[in-house]
Amino acid sequence: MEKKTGEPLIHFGVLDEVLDLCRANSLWPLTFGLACCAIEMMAAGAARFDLDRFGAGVFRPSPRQSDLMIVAGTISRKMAPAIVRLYDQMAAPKWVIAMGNCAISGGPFYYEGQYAIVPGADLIIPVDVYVPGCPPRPEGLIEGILQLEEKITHRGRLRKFR
Amino acid sequence: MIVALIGVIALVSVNALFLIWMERKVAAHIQLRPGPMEVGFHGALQTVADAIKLIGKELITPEEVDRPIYLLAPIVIFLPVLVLFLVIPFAPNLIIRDLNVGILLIFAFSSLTVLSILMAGWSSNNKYSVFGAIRSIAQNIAYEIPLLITAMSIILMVGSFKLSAIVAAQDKVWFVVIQPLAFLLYIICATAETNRAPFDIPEAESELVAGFHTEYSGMRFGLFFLAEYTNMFVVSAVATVLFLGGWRGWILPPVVWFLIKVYAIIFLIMWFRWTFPRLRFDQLISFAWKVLIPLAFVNLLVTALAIKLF
Amino acid sequence: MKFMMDLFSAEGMATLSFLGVVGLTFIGALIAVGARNIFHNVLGLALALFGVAGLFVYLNSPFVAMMEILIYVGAICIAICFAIMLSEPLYLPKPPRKPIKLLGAGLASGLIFAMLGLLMKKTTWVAAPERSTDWSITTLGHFLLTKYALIFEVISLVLLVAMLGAIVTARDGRGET
Amino acid sequence: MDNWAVLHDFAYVLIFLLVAVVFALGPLIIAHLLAPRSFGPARNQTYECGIPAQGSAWVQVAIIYYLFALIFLAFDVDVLFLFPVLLAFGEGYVWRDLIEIAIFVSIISLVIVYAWCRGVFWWKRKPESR
Amino acid sequence: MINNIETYLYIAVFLFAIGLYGVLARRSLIAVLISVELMLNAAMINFMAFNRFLAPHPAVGQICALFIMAVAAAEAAIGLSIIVAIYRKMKTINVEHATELRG
Amino acid sequence: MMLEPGIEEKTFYLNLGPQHPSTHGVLRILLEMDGEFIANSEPVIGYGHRAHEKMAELRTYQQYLPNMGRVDYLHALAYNHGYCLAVERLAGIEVPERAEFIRVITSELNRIASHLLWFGAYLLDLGAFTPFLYCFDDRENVVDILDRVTGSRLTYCYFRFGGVRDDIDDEFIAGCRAFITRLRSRWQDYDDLVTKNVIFINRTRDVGIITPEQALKYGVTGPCLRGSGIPYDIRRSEPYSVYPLFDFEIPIGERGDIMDRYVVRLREMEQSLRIIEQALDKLPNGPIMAEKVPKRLKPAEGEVYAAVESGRGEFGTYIVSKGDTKPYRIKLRVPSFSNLSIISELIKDTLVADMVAILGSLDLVIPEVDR
Amino acid sequence: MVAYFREMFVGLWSLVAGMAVTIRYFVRPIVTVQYPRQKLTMTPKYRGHIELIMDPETNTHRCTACGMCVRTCPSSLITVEGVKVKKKKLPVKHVIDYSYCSLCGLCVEVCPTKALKFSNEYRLAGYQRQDMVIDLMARLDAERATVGLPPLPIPTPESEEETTSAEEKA
Ligand code: SF4
Ligand code: SF4
Ligand code: SF4
Repeated sequence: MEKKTGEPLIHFGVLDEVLDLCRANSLWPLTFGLACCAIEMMAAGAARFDLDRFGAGVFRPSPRQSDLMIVAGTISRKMAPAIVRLYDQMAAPKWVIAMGNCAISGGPFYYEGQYAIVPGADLIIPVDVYVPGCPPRPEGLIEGILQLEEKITHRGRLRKFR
Repeated sequence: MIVALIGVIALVSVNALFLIWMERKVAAHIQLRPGPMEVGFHGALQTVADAIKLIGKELITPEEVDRPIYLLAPIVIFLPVLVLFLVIPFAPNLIIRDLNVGILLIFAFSSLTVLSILMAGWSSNNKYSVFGAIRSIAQNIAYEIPLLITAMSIILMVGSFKLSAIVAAQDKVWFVVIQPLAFLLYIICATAETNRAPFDIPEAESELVAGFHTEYSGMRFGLFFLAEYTNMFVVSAVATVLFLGGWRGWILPPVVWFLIKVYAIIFLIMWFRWTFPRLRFDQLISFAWKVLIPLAFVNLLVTALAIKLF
Repeated sequence: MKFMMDLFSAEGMATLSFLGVVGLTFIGALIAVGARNIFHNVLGLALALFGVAGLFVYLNSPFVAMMEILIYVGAICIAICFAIMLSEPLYLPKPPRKPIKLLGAGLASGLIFAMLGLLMKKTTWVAAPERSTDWSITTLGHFLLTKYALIFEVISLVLLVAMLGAIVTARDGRGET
Repeated sequence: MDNWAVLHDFAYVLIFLLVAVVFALGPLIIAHLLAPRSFGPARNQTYECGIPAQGSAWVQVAIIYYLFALIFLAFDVDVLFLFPVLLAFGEGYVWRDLIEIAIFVSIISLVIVYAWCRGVFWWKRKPESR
Repeated sequence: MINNIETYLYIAVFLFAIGLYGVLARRSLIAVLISVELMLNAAMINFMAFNRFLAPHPAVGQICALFIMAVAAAEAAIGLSIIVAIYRKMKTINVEHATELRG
Repeated sequence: MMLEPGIEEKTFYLNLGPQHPSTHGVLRILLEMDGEFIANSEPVIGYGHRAHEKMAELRTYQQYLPNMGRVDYLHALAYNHGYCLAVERLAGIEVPERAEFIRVITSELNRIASHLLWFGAYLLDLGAFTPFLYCFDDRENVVDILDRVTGSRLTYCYFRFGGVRDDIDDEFIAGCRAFITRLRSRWQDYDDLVTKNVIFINRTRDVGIITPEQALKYGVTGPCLRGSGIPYDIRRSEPYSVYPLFDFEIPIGERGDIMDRYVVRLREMEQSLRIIEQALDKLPNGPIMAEKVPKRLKPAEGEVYAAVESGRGEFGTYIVSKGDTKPYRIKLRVPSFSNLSIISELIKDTLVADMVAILGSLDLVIPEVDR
Repeated sequence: MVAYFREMFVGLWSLVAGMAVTIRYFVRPIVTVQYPRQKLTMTPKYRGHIELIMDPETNTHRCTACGMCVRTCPSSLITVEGVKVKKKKLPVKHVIDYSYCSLCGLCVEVCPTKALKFSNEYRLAGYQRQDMVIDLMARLDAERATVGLPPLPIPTPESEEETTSAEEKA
């Protein structure tokens, strides 16, 4: 699935880098959960893990105001158009994290004879980072967000952790 | 004038950035977590990053909106923001224009906010927006009256609309001591006027997604955000002037005292937000009409009587 | 050059902003009657009223100007908006206008404008011989408490009656909500 | 011109208003230049929780809101009349000012009393009893 | 110019004319009401102008203006309620329809 | 009366979901609004359909196990329990007592986690953000304890036919005890913060009343039923496992409103703590797995129904076996589905805000509804 | 009237009580584990993806490429290919596609030689779906490298015919 975003009107070398840096540090996710993994996503926003430390804790209910869609859970056939629509309605630049095995590939629900799910979020929207697990631990999601930051800024881990 | 303008603009932007950071920090610590941590020292640059990101975000104009109004609404909500700072007395000589109608000016221009919320909600042609806007307005107008009346009891004691005169009248004792009920009413109304929890029905996300700005993206949404936090500053500043003796204080320079008081009230409002659940809409409205307004009137009359007697 | 200098003198600025305010008023008024969308009409009205408030400042009464904004923009316009949401079916296509009617209305109002304008031209305005210069709001309050006390109380009565009437009328339609 | 002082004060208001417009427009224009665009087919459609929007949102709202607006209108106007009176309060009157204000306030309070009795603030839940 | 009573009177007259046009031309009752508000404002400008330039005491005109505001509010309230009531009865607030349906 | 076209439609539709903060996942509710009130409503389900039941036909009994943690991921162990119970009944496997004790302890811990999550998420619906994080903080503790023994945080796959997968250790027991004291010390805070809060009381008292008749008619179970005053709890009325050995109460409400459901859940957590306490005291030694459980289970032809009390109500597993390694058909009776079915009746003529409160109070797990 | 005021006061008091709770928590230390800065230790039973156990005695795995895990896995995500070397079967390929796993543990339990265990890996994330395909033999080699051992030699079958491959992934 190729990206559905175009280029801005103008480019400035340094400015772009600053923008990317800010974008990477302020990823507001869409309040959006599909199944079990959504609980771990909630947990990741809660006190023990606190996504807000990375500036990614501002869950916005409206896709217009969010930068990041965390597809957390199984995508059913019925839900898929809604996800595509929500993705479309997000304002560029926008990113997608596929959280959990279901969102990556259908996970445990992918088998022969399965008629109800879409095996993989990347079949319907462009996914930037995959976080495997069933469900992934909140640390996994944090890791995913850090990797997304790397991808946005094109310059490795921003902060040096131990 | 230029200096004043630059000062106000700087204040507005720095204040909003600081308030949002503070809000997130306060919320986080109440909730046993650190809040923004990784962007700058203890997340100090977090809101800067947010702001710049918002500037670099696409502005979507949905098809079905009422275009001119949709585009105008965020600007209209920002219109009064700077003007409100004209009359706020930060210190005895740090007040841009000490107008005769000072406090009226604040109330008058604040009422523009209602109009722009209506514009934003209605023009979005989105059910959540329309509902959110209508509720927001019903709430704002319901709480504006007790706000005016409580402010009146202070004006009654001072006999002037000038904010500096109001501060000057508190040289012996702060009005919060004389008028605790009025202070309480004012804080409640101010919380409601700024659409903050527990009165945040208009943006109650569990019901109406994001309320009247559901369809706004990027910096347009940012302007609403900015205006909201600036309004919070303004109502707190007015509260400081009316009840907490404005810039009065010891040792520290007056400006510092003023800001300390303002941020203390803002902290109080934030504290409300992170403690209470949300009222239901009809409860909220009837609370204003049945409790706040009668109390405010009683307070006004009692004040008048007291002035007569003493 | 002189013109430019004039423009930047205090008087010039005042005139300029006066023109701006008047322009605001007229544009607002034109939107208020001309726009097809009723919602735009209300916003036009708000704009015009804003301009009128500016005029009041020029007429040396910032107090009335503030009241104008508070009452008209803050209250009446909002009430009108709510009434619109309650009654006007905005989702329907607008019916076409009748040009004849518009023309008639234009002519009539043009006529009135001309007549009044002429009338004004004929009149010479004489100021009262003795004019007080006490513009303070406190004096206004004293007047309301003494000389015009009746007006003061009557206002509240008028509004009370109006509200009662309004609530009864609006509520007692068919099938209430 | 005897009102220069007033005009000077309000020149500030006017200029602050203008600057506010510029200040608000600036970021919007920058955003227009700097932001990338997205072009999904549903991008410009009204958001409605992820499904196609049904019908216009410009529908009629409950009359209750209108009643609130009306009561507010009455109050706002009334209350504003108190403002000049309050400034004059206690300056050379014995009881007259207090009595007049009391009468005034009680008359407008009747609006609330009436509305309260008519149940404007009571949202009934059953359509039969509405 | 800004110190001349006639300027204000002309503005008032113009506003009045626009209002009148609206009253005559518009079909929607609410639009008519809006136009009436414009006319009332024209009257207010008149009062304030007389007050500013002619009247013996400046408080009088202001009180008149305030009174007009109050009356305008009352008028708006009643008018809007009637409109709403008409709408709820007849399902239209078009002036022409309303007259057609009279009786 | 002359009507212009289109005007007579007084009602309009408001759509909540599938992506909506208050529908917790992917439920969609179509509301027909009459002004501010809900005239009619229709829940639209299926957005979380994952074909859980269909899957059973393609998997062996063992292979179906991991799936049970995902039907209702909030109280996964009850589902493990229910399924294991059914298969054990079908195949006639005896479970050693220690294993049953461990099952009860872990399952009750899981129930607490589930209720805590509901508590937090519900308060989030009502607009209070902070209790949500306090609850999650407590829940993290439960999850830590369970993580120790089951190895995962949410979708446990811990029970096996004939026992449990791993034994518990002393650290687990100490953790449990510490947690019990910790949670008990929190009740006061929760009371002050939420239960006694006047706003909360106003939002929940006498709102969304489920009468006992309604509850029975719709087959509502779990805390929702008990909130209406019917003391029906599978742990009591059809005891399974070792529940009869413990002394615990079944809290019930009086009016059946949201407040009652809330209080019932809160008190149930306390009862769960009591059960865990007793179970830890009485914990016998012994094996944790039954002997002779065949690697490829092939139960004889027959059918069986086993029900357990999950955090949301009665969870039943109905298995038809044709004597194969794969079940012929598995039907899951999930509580959320019947609890959801009452929603239309409950939210009729209420405000949208009430609807959110009522919907939240039913504690639905959508993938469970859709299966 | 009394009731009106009593209600008001009780309500106000309850609000104050609530605020007292939040302010108490406000000054409490935070509970957050600041994950990338603070390392986590996973509990011994933590289930990451599966991996081959490195036998502490032989420093190699115990897998015999019997294919039990392949057959048991509900999502059939394991691929094992083995060759016969000296009557003993050895795996040449042991690959899982983690993105289908449900961490049930059936494979670990069923393995006759107890050659599998759950890893402690909890922070996987990748830019591609293929990143989730994990070669367990390579992982084992990496683990061996930490104790200074060379990669395991790839077993070569004695004869072509005896190469067997366990059931391929469905
Ligand atoms: S990946 Fe696992 S935990 Fe996540 S939604 Fe799918 S089944 Fe549930
Ligand atoms: S079951 Fe064990 S021995 Fe057999 S192939 Fe799998 S890992 Fe190797
Ligand atoms: S844990 Fe379960 S799903 Fe994962 S590989 Fe092993 S058997 Fe397959």
